[in-house]
Amino acid sequence: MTTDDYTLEELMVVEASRHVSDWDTVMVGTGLPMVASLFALKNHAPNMCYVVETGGIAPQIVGTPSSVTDARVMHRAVRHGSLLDALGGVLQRGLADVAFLGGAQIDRFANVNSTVIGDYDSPKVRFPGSGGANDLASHAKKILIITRHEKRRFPERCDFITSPGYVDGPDGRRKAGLPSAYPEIVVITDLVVMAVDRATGCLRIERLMPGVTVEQVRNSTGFDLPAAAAAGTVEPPTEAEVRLLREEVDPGGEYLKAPE
Amino acid sequence: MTTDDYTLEELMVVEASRHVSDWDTVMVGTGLPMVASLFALKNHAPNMCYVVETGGIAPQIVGTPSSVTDARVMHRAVRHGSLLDALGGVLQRGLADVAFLGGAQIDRFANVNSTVIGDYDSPKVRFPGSGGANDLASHAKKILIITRHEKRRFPERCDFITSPGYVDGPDGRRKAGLPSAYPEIVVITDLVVMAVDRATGCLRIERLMPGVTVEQVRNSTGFDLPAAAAAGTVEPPTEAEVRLLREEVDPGGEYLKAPE
Amino acid sequence: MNRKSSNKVMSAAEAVERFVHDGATVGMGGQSIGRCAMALTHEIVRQGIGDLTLVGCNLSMSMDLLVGAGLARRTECGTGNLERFGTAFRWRRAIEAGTLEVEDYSHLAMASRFLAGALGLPFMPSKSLLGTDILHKQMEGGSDSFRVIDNPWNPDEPVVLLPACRPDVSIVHAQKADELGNVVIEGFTTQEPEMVRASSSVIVSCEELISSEEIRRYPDRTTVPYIFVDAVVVQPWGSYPTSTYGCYEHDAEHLRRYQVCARSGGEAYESYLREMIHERPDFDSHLDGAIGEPRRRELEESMRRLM
Amino acid sequence: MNRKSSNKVMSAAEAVERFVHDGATVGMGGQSIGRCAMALTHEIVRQGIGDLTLVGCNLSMSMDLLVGAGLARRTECGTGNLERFGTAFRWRRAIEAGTLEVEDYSHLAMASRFLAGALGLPFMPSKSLLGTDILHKQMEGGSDSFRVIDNPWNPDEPVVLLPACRPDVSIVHAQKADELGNVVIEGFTTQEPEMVRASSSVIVSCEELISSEEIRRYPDRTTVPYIFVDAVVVQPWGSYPTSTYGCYEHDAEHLRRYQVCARSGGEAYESYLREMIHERPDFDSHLDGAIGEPRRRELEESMRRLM
Repeated sequence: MTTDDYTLEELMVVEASRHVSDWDTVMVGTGLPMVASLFALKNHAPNMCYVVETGGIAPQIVGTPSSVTDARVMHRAVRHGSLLDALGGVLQRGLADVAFLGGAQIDRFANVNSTVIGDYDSPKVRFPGSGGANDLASHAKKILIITRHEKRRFPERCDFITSPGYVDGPDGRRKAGLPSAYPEIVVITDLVVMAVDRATGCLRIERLMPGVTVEQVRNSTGFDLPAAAAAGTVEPPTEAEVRLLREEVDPGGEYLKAPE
Repeated sequence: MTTDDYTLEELMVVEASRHVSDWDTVMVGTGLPMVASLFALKNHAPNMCYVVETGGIAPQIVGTPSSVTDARVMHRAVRHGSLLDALGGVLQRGLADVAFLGGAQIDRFANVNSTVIGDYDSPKVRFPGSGGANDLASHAKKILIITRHEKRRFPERCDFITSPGYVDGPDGRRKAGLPSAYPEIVVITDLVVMAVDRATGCLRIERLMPGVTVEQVRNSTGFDLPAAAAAGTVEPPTEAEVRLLREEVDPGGEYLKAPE
Repeated sequence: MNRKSSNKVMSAAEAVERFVHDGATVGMGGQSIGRCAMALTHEIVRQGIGDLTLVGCNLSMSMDLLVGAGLARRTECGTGNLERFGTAFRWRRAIEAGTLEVEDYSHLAMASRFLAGALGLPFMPSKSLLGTDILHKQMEGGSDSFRVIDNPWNPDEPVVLLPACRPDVSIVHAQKADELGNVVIEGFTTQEPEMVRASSSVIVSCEELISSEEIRRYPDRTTVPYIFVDAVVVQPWGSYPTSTYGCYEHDAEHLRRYQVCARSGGEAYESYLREMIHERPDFDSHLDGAIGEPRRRELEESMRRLM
Repeated sequence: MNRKSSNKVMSAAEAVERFVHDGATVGMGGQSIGRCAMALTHEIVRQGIGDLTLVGCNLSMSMDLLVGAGLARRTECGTGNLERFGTAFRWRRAIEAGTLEVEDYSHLAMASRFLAGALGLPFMPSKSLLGTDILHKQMEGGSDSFRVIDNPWNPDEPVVLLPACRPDVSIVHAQKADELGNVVIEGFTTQEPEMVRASSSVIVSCEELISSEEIRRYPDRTTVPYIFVDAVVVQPWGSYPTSTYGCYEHDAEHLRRYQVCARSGGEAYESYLREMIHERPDFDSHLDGAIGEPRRRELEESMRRLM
């Protein structure tokens, strides 16, 4: 299998799924995170438990949901509940193993901005805001972020911290009072897989996407980005994995474009 | 109709029911309070809404329940819920118009003891404790207490304040931080109907049971008990009321003994 | 308040006129593209009730309409968007133009504020928001809505306190209700169980009026008992173009059409308001204009396949 | 913890051995004479697991048995009684004799503590307990479990803070569960929804094992999803002599018999423990001794008439 046989987006999704283990309780919205977790469920984590912000527990998701209120994310759940049940009773309660996040900016401490570009009180661009993202980042044991790698998305400091990464250093979360004080935070982009180094509280390169150099990544990043000593290359998906992804996880190609 | 045609207990129950109005939301346990509120429902408050501590809303109570967990207090409720729903979501939320209370001691400020006689740390007699009583006394707009009149039950100060009356004076509840700062509190005994005087925060005689004198009441009370200027006599029940009580409210005589 | 009534069924026009007032804080039911109280929102727009503070977790198309119609002064929420259908554009533009006050929260933080209101508590603790600008920039900016205290049992641990949110009125669309005001919400319930209980008045529109007999037969299914509800508006398709779980799917075509108008603003948006709301005497008339019978059957069928 | 298992069905003996340990804080399901986890309680007595802290809102016969058997060190609750059947006498005597630590709360205060635990919060505010000796005498007596602060948004208003209650294990009896551990409680639910979610481990006994297919068909009816549950014990009549809503009424005769023994204490009580628990290998054997088939049919019939 050559790199032509899968898209970068597919690789990102498969790589993300590798951070989800069997029996994990996973809080997920829609979009690529849902594709990645659905892939994990069908590939190697059959007992994974979805928890949807709107309250559904362990649904058997069908089709390609376009919202957390979509009946597709509630299908055959073991329980329907409320937002408080999911975000309070599962997430803040400390039972979420993995949460997926998105955002407009991610800084060196893996803090995330999904609120505003420019000044908060007179914004240049206003985004939708936290939603459940702040809660996910505050309470999950592992936080996964899938995003495109552009320099403006990786500034030294977010214009506005919507969701906490390591705040301002290795002990930043504990000092801020966050119950999940030292979570694993992994950022998967089209160039690289980064994770927070517990010793510094900062992101560093863990693995490069095939064919990408450390230089390339650094040129596209707005902060100093160290590399782990053993930084290797992201393993490409197997043929079977690509087939599973295309034929069973996103058969309509709603989220993942097939390679041209 | 003469006084021989109804028992004192029946009179107490009918008098208590007079403090329940149509459309009131009433928090009630079992025993005489339930008889009184059932009588109100059938006599003059057809739209009264029962809320049972265990979560039942507006049940159509059947038979003579022996517990708040009895299926008889849940019969045809519009909703089953939890203790938190009832005591938090209705009562502490401020929606209970009337609550019935019992207790071993009631003092001049209408504070109630249902915890202990003697010292709390080395008790002479230990009682079951607050249950929901403290919550009812803290949050209801009107508090009704039905009890036998014995001197030891009406001390100057309760050995232990389980449920707040006016605490220590006219402004005692507000100063303590209680949301229901100036509730109506009415105590109905076999001798007298007392209520808290808002000017003093203390109980005073409102109406005497037929044939009872102020002197008799005072001799059976452990604290100075003033009388309202217009203190009259409790209205006896009508023949129809007694019939309703005996034939429809407590037909088995489970709670109310028929006159000998 | 209309809680002492054994028949709370009334028209949307009457319910909104009686219970939604200029300057009110309005709790918004539904989320994203699901079960938003669209019929009730249209009626507020039609009656031009303004100066509103809109509160909820995710505020979506119903909020965006009120902002776009110039009726909102302020929002307090976790997000303003329609998920895959995009940002709430009138809201976004109003914030960027500085014509709308906003206070930002997370979804859990807003749900916690409603929980405090529902339980009669002055505030609720939270372990969200810590270490963020949601907390710090808003506090520095003068917001009085956040406090950070030390956990009294673990003195070095900061805890956020959030004040109760108690809407003057909440508007909610549900699958079923009876004439007393007992409400059955099926599927997801968002922040509604807490928000409704925290509100001074509550208007519920429903797909179907059921008997109180049915309510009493299945008391475990009642989401909100009648003692919290003031008005029941029977309005099939009352959340259109958002979905109602079990009844019909969202209408992606109409949502996209709205988003195009909301994104452009100006005359495109004004004509949407005019054609869809102001020129329509009621929501049924709006539906007749916006969606034909064949499409309704399609959206119903599409939902049925997901059950 | 046994949450990563697709079949959690096991015997009461195995469940109690695995999840209840000496010194544990045990959350007690049920209330008064309804749905107390009697089968699981018997098993704790049989295994002699001691030094327990028992927590709940109303603690009833199940608590009284553990106190009477000398297995409890402390209780934290709102009441210790069986309502019309009287005080929990072994509990009362132990307090009067000074052999049991107690911390008193109101029912709402305990429910609030479980809510804090269920939501991952360190404490919960409360407007109960103010102006009382539950608060003041216990604080003067050295209890660290109460704080009174000023409402930050209304400085002259005192508010109580109560620390979260997080049982090491909760024991609960329910009508239905599946083998994954999804639980359906019908009728009243006491403090159980919050208490169970706050607990590190949870053992559920049930009248009936249902399929996960049925759970997924009616997701609105699931009280507790499986992610909070460690063990499922299938035990019909598992709350006897207390009732299970929809299944059977409480057995007034047996409750009175227990109360007579509990009131006298001494040999009368010891022989109750011996005959009803220690000499019985399991709860089915206890049932066979305590209640015959005709009486069971009577109590079932009596419940059926109330549905």
